[in-house]
Amino acid sequence: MMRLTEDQIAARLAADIPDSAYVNLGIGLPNRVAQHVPEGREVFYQTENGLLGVGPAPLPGQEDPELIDASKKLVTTLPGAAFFDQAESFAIMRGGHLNIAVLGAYQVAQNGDLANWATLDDKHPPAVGGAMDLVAGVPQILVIMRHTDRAGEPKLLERCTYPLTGAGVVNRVYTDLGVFAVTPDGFRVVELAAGNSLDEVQAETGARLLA
Amino acid sequence: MMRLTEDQIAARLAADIPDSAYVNLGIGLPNRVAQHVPEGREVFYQTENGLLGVGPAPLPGQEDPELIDASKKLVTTLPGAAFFDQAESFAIMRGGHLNIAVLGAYQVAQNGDLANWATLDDKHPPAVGGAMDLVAGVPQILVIMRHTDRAGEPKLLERCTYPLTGAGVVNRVYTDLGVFAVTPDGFRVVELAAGNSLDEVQAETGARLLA
Amino acid sequence: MIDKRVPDLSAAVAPIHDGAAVMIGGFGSSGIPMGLIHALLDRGARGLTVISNNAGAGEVGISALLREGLVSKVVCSYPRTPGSIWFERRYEAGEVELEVVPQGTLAERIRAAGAGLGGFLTPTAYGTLLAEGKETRVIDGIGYVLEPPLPADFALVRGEAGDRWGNVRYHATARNFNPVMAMAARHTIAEVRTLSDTPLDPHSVVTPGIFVHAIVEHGERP
Amino acid sequence: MIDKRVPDLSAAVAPIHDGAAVMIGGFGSSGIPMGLIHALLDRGARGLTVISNNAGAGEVGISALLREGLVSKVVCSYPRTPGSIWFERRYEAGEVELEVVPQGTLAERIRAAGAGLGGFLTPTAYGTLLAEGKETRVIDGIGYVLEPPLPADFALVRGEAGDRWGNVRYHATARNFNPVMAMAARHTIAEVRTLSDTPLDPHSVVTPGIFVHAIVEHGERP
Repeated sequence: MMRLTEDQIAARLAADIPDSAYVNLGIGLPNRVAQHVPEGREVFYQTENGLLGVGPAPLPGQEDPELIDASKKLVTTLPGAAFFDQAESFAIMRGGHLNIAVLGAYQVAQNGDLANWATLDDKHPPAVGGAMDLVAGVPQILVIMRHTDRAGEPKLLERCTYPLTGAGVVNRVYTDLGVFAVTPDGFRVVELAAGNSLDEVQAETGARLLA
Repeated sequence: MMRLTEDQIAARLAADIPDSAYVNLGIGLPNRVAQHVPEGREVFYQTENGLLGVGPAPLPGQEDPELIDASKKLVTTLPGAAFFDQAESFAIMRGGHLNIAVLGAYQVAQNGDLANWATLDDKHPPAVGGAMDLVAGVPQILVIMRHTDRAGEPKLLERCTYPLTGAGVVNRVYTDLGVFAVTPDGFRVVELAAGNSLDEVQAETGARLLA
Repeated sequence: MIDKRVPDLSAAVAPIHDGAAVMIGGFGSSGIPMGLIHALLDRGARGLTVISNNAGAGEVGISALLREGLVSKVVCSYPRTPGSIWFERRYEAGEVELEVVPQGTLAERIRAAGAGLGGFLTPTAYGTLLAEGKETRVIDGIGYVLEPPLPADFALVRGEAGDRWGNVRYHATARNFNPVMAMAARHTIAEVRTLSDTPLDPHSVVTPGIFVHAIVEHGERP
Repeated sequence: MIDKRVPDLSAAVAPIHDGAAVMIGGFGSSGIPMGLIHALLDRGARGLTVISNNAGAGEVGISALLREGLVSKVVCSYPRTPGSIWFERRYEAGEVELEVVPQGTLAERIRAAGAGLGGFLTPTAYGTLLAEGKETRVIDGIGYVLEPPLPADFALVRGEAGDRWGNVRYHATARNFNPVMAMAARHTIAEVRTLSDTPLDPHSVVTPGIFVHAIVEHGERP
């Protein structure tokens, strides 16, 4: 199988973020999308801890320990940025003001259900953060993830087995094997990573892929 | 009958406002209380249009047209003042953060019911403003008003006949004839304006006064 | 590029259609987007629902919209400001509908719409005429009224300074209803005293640009 | 005279009693009232309910309170920050109770307590495990969960600058939960980097002093 690297998946997703969009990027791989948005587009990233207009990492010597993103990484502000408190930050998310949220996932179901906050593992405490607020309020939910988990099990499924973050919320899934849209009929293949056939990708998917 | 002037009633009420209190003053006569607070007390007035720390009227030439109180009068700020928006202003009122609200009234009943926003006059549109929020959230509601209306009818009553602003909310009433506390048994006389007997004041009151 | 600037007041109000629900910021004479209101007056959209704290005064602003017969409904807390002559005239003639909402409930309903909430329980107005017909409940001995969110098609707000990203800060008590209204409309139009080419200090921003869809400079204070 | 200043951190936390519900501001490493938390650690109040976004990390702050066994319950949105070693240890041993609340619902429940509201309807968590056992309703096709206010006995917040009236302003993303928590506690204690003899600019104030009951200077940043 030909598999995209994480940066290639991020770059593929970034290509779909239009100029002037307001975007929330989840922790981890979603966060890497910002580095790949094509030149010439002004995209405004929100971080739920209270900043709209997140800029790149600071230059050495210019770090501000109180200027961080949701991953707790040091960031900067873009021109036109604004700070606000937590209640207002989630008003922005829940109130439908953002255009796009990019999230990681444990599982995505063909009806758009998303599971990305809790496994059935009793040993670890559940941790939800802002994911449920994002899926409740942001009109475009894009998922970025590996096509299968570490054990090789499919993450695109007919039905999620982990607890849901939100029901019927995902619009598109970007993986190392392609781009998949959630439609009323199920997962539709938008494109496959070069070099793979539909049958090969179908074999690693837990739901029927529509061409 | 000996009747206090409006400024005398305001001064009497002002004497009961302790140092360091946070106070909201209603439009009209209540607003005049600020001019009578004894020297040496630092009292912080909130105006519901978005300021805590309302100062006196500006000196000529120092007016700021965008610095007004709820009466729409030009004001100043005291040292330590803060501006905020309308939602936060009412969070302060409704959330129990103020100590005292001073309101005018059409009628007060012996169970603490307050009527100060609408009459039964169909010709005029009802106008409620922030009165219902204040009585819902401020622990001490002090009413300042004339003891009787323009027609000489009593305003302290067994039961309000006008629509209520709030049920069982008034703590004390300050009038031109005295100070009256609302108790579980009804209106208790705290003091009478000098020169009047209880019987004389009772005659102008629509509920039984307790000595 | 994110650029919310529009060339003038009339371009700013051009999207406002007949029958629109329009929030208008301001309290008393401060923080009123007077330039936008008068541009709307010139445009002449009809059958408007106006959501504002007051119902205007004199011959300007909301009062002028009422005078010209453009307003079919007013949602406000206090329509009896001295000088509300045109509201009173239209109201007495039965030409305008009125919904009176307690001021804090008005602010909170507007905020709820902006924040994506489905409603809230408030103690305000419990046991009064303004709670009649509404769902109520008692929790720990305190009575509450369930109030729905109040959204709008448009919001007209007035700030002290703004930038091309739509960020707005306010002066003194001119802030009032403007920040919550900016959150709650499908299309928010901000009039600012100075519209700057350089961005506002991100600490000073009260209305983040994400809430603002068009911004225009109007130097005159109301 | 209004003067909320207290002489030092230990005087500031002296009122915090065993069994208290304590809100603690901060997100990640920014805006955490580390001076107050460590003073509370020294004081040693037990059986605390800690309300915060995270459950601490490393050997400092909330994590140290957990290590010393002072915390019986944590209400938070994300207890799995890397390095939450003491929370994980206490949780696995069944020594601490956990209530997980979606982050926006946490902020809004805290705000509702501060604003005197009896609860609100939010679409967040509708149809999920976190809505189980809660009242829900569908309005215009959208499902909502009824969430109650979340008050506390104490709030510990961290600001950039403050004055004797208790006014606080914040730096950058250190604002986070601090302003809503300041509203929601019976007794709010603010730690600020600089406590000034002169009042803050009233436009710059984010937490008005009315929400703050004690304020103390602690120059070190966490």
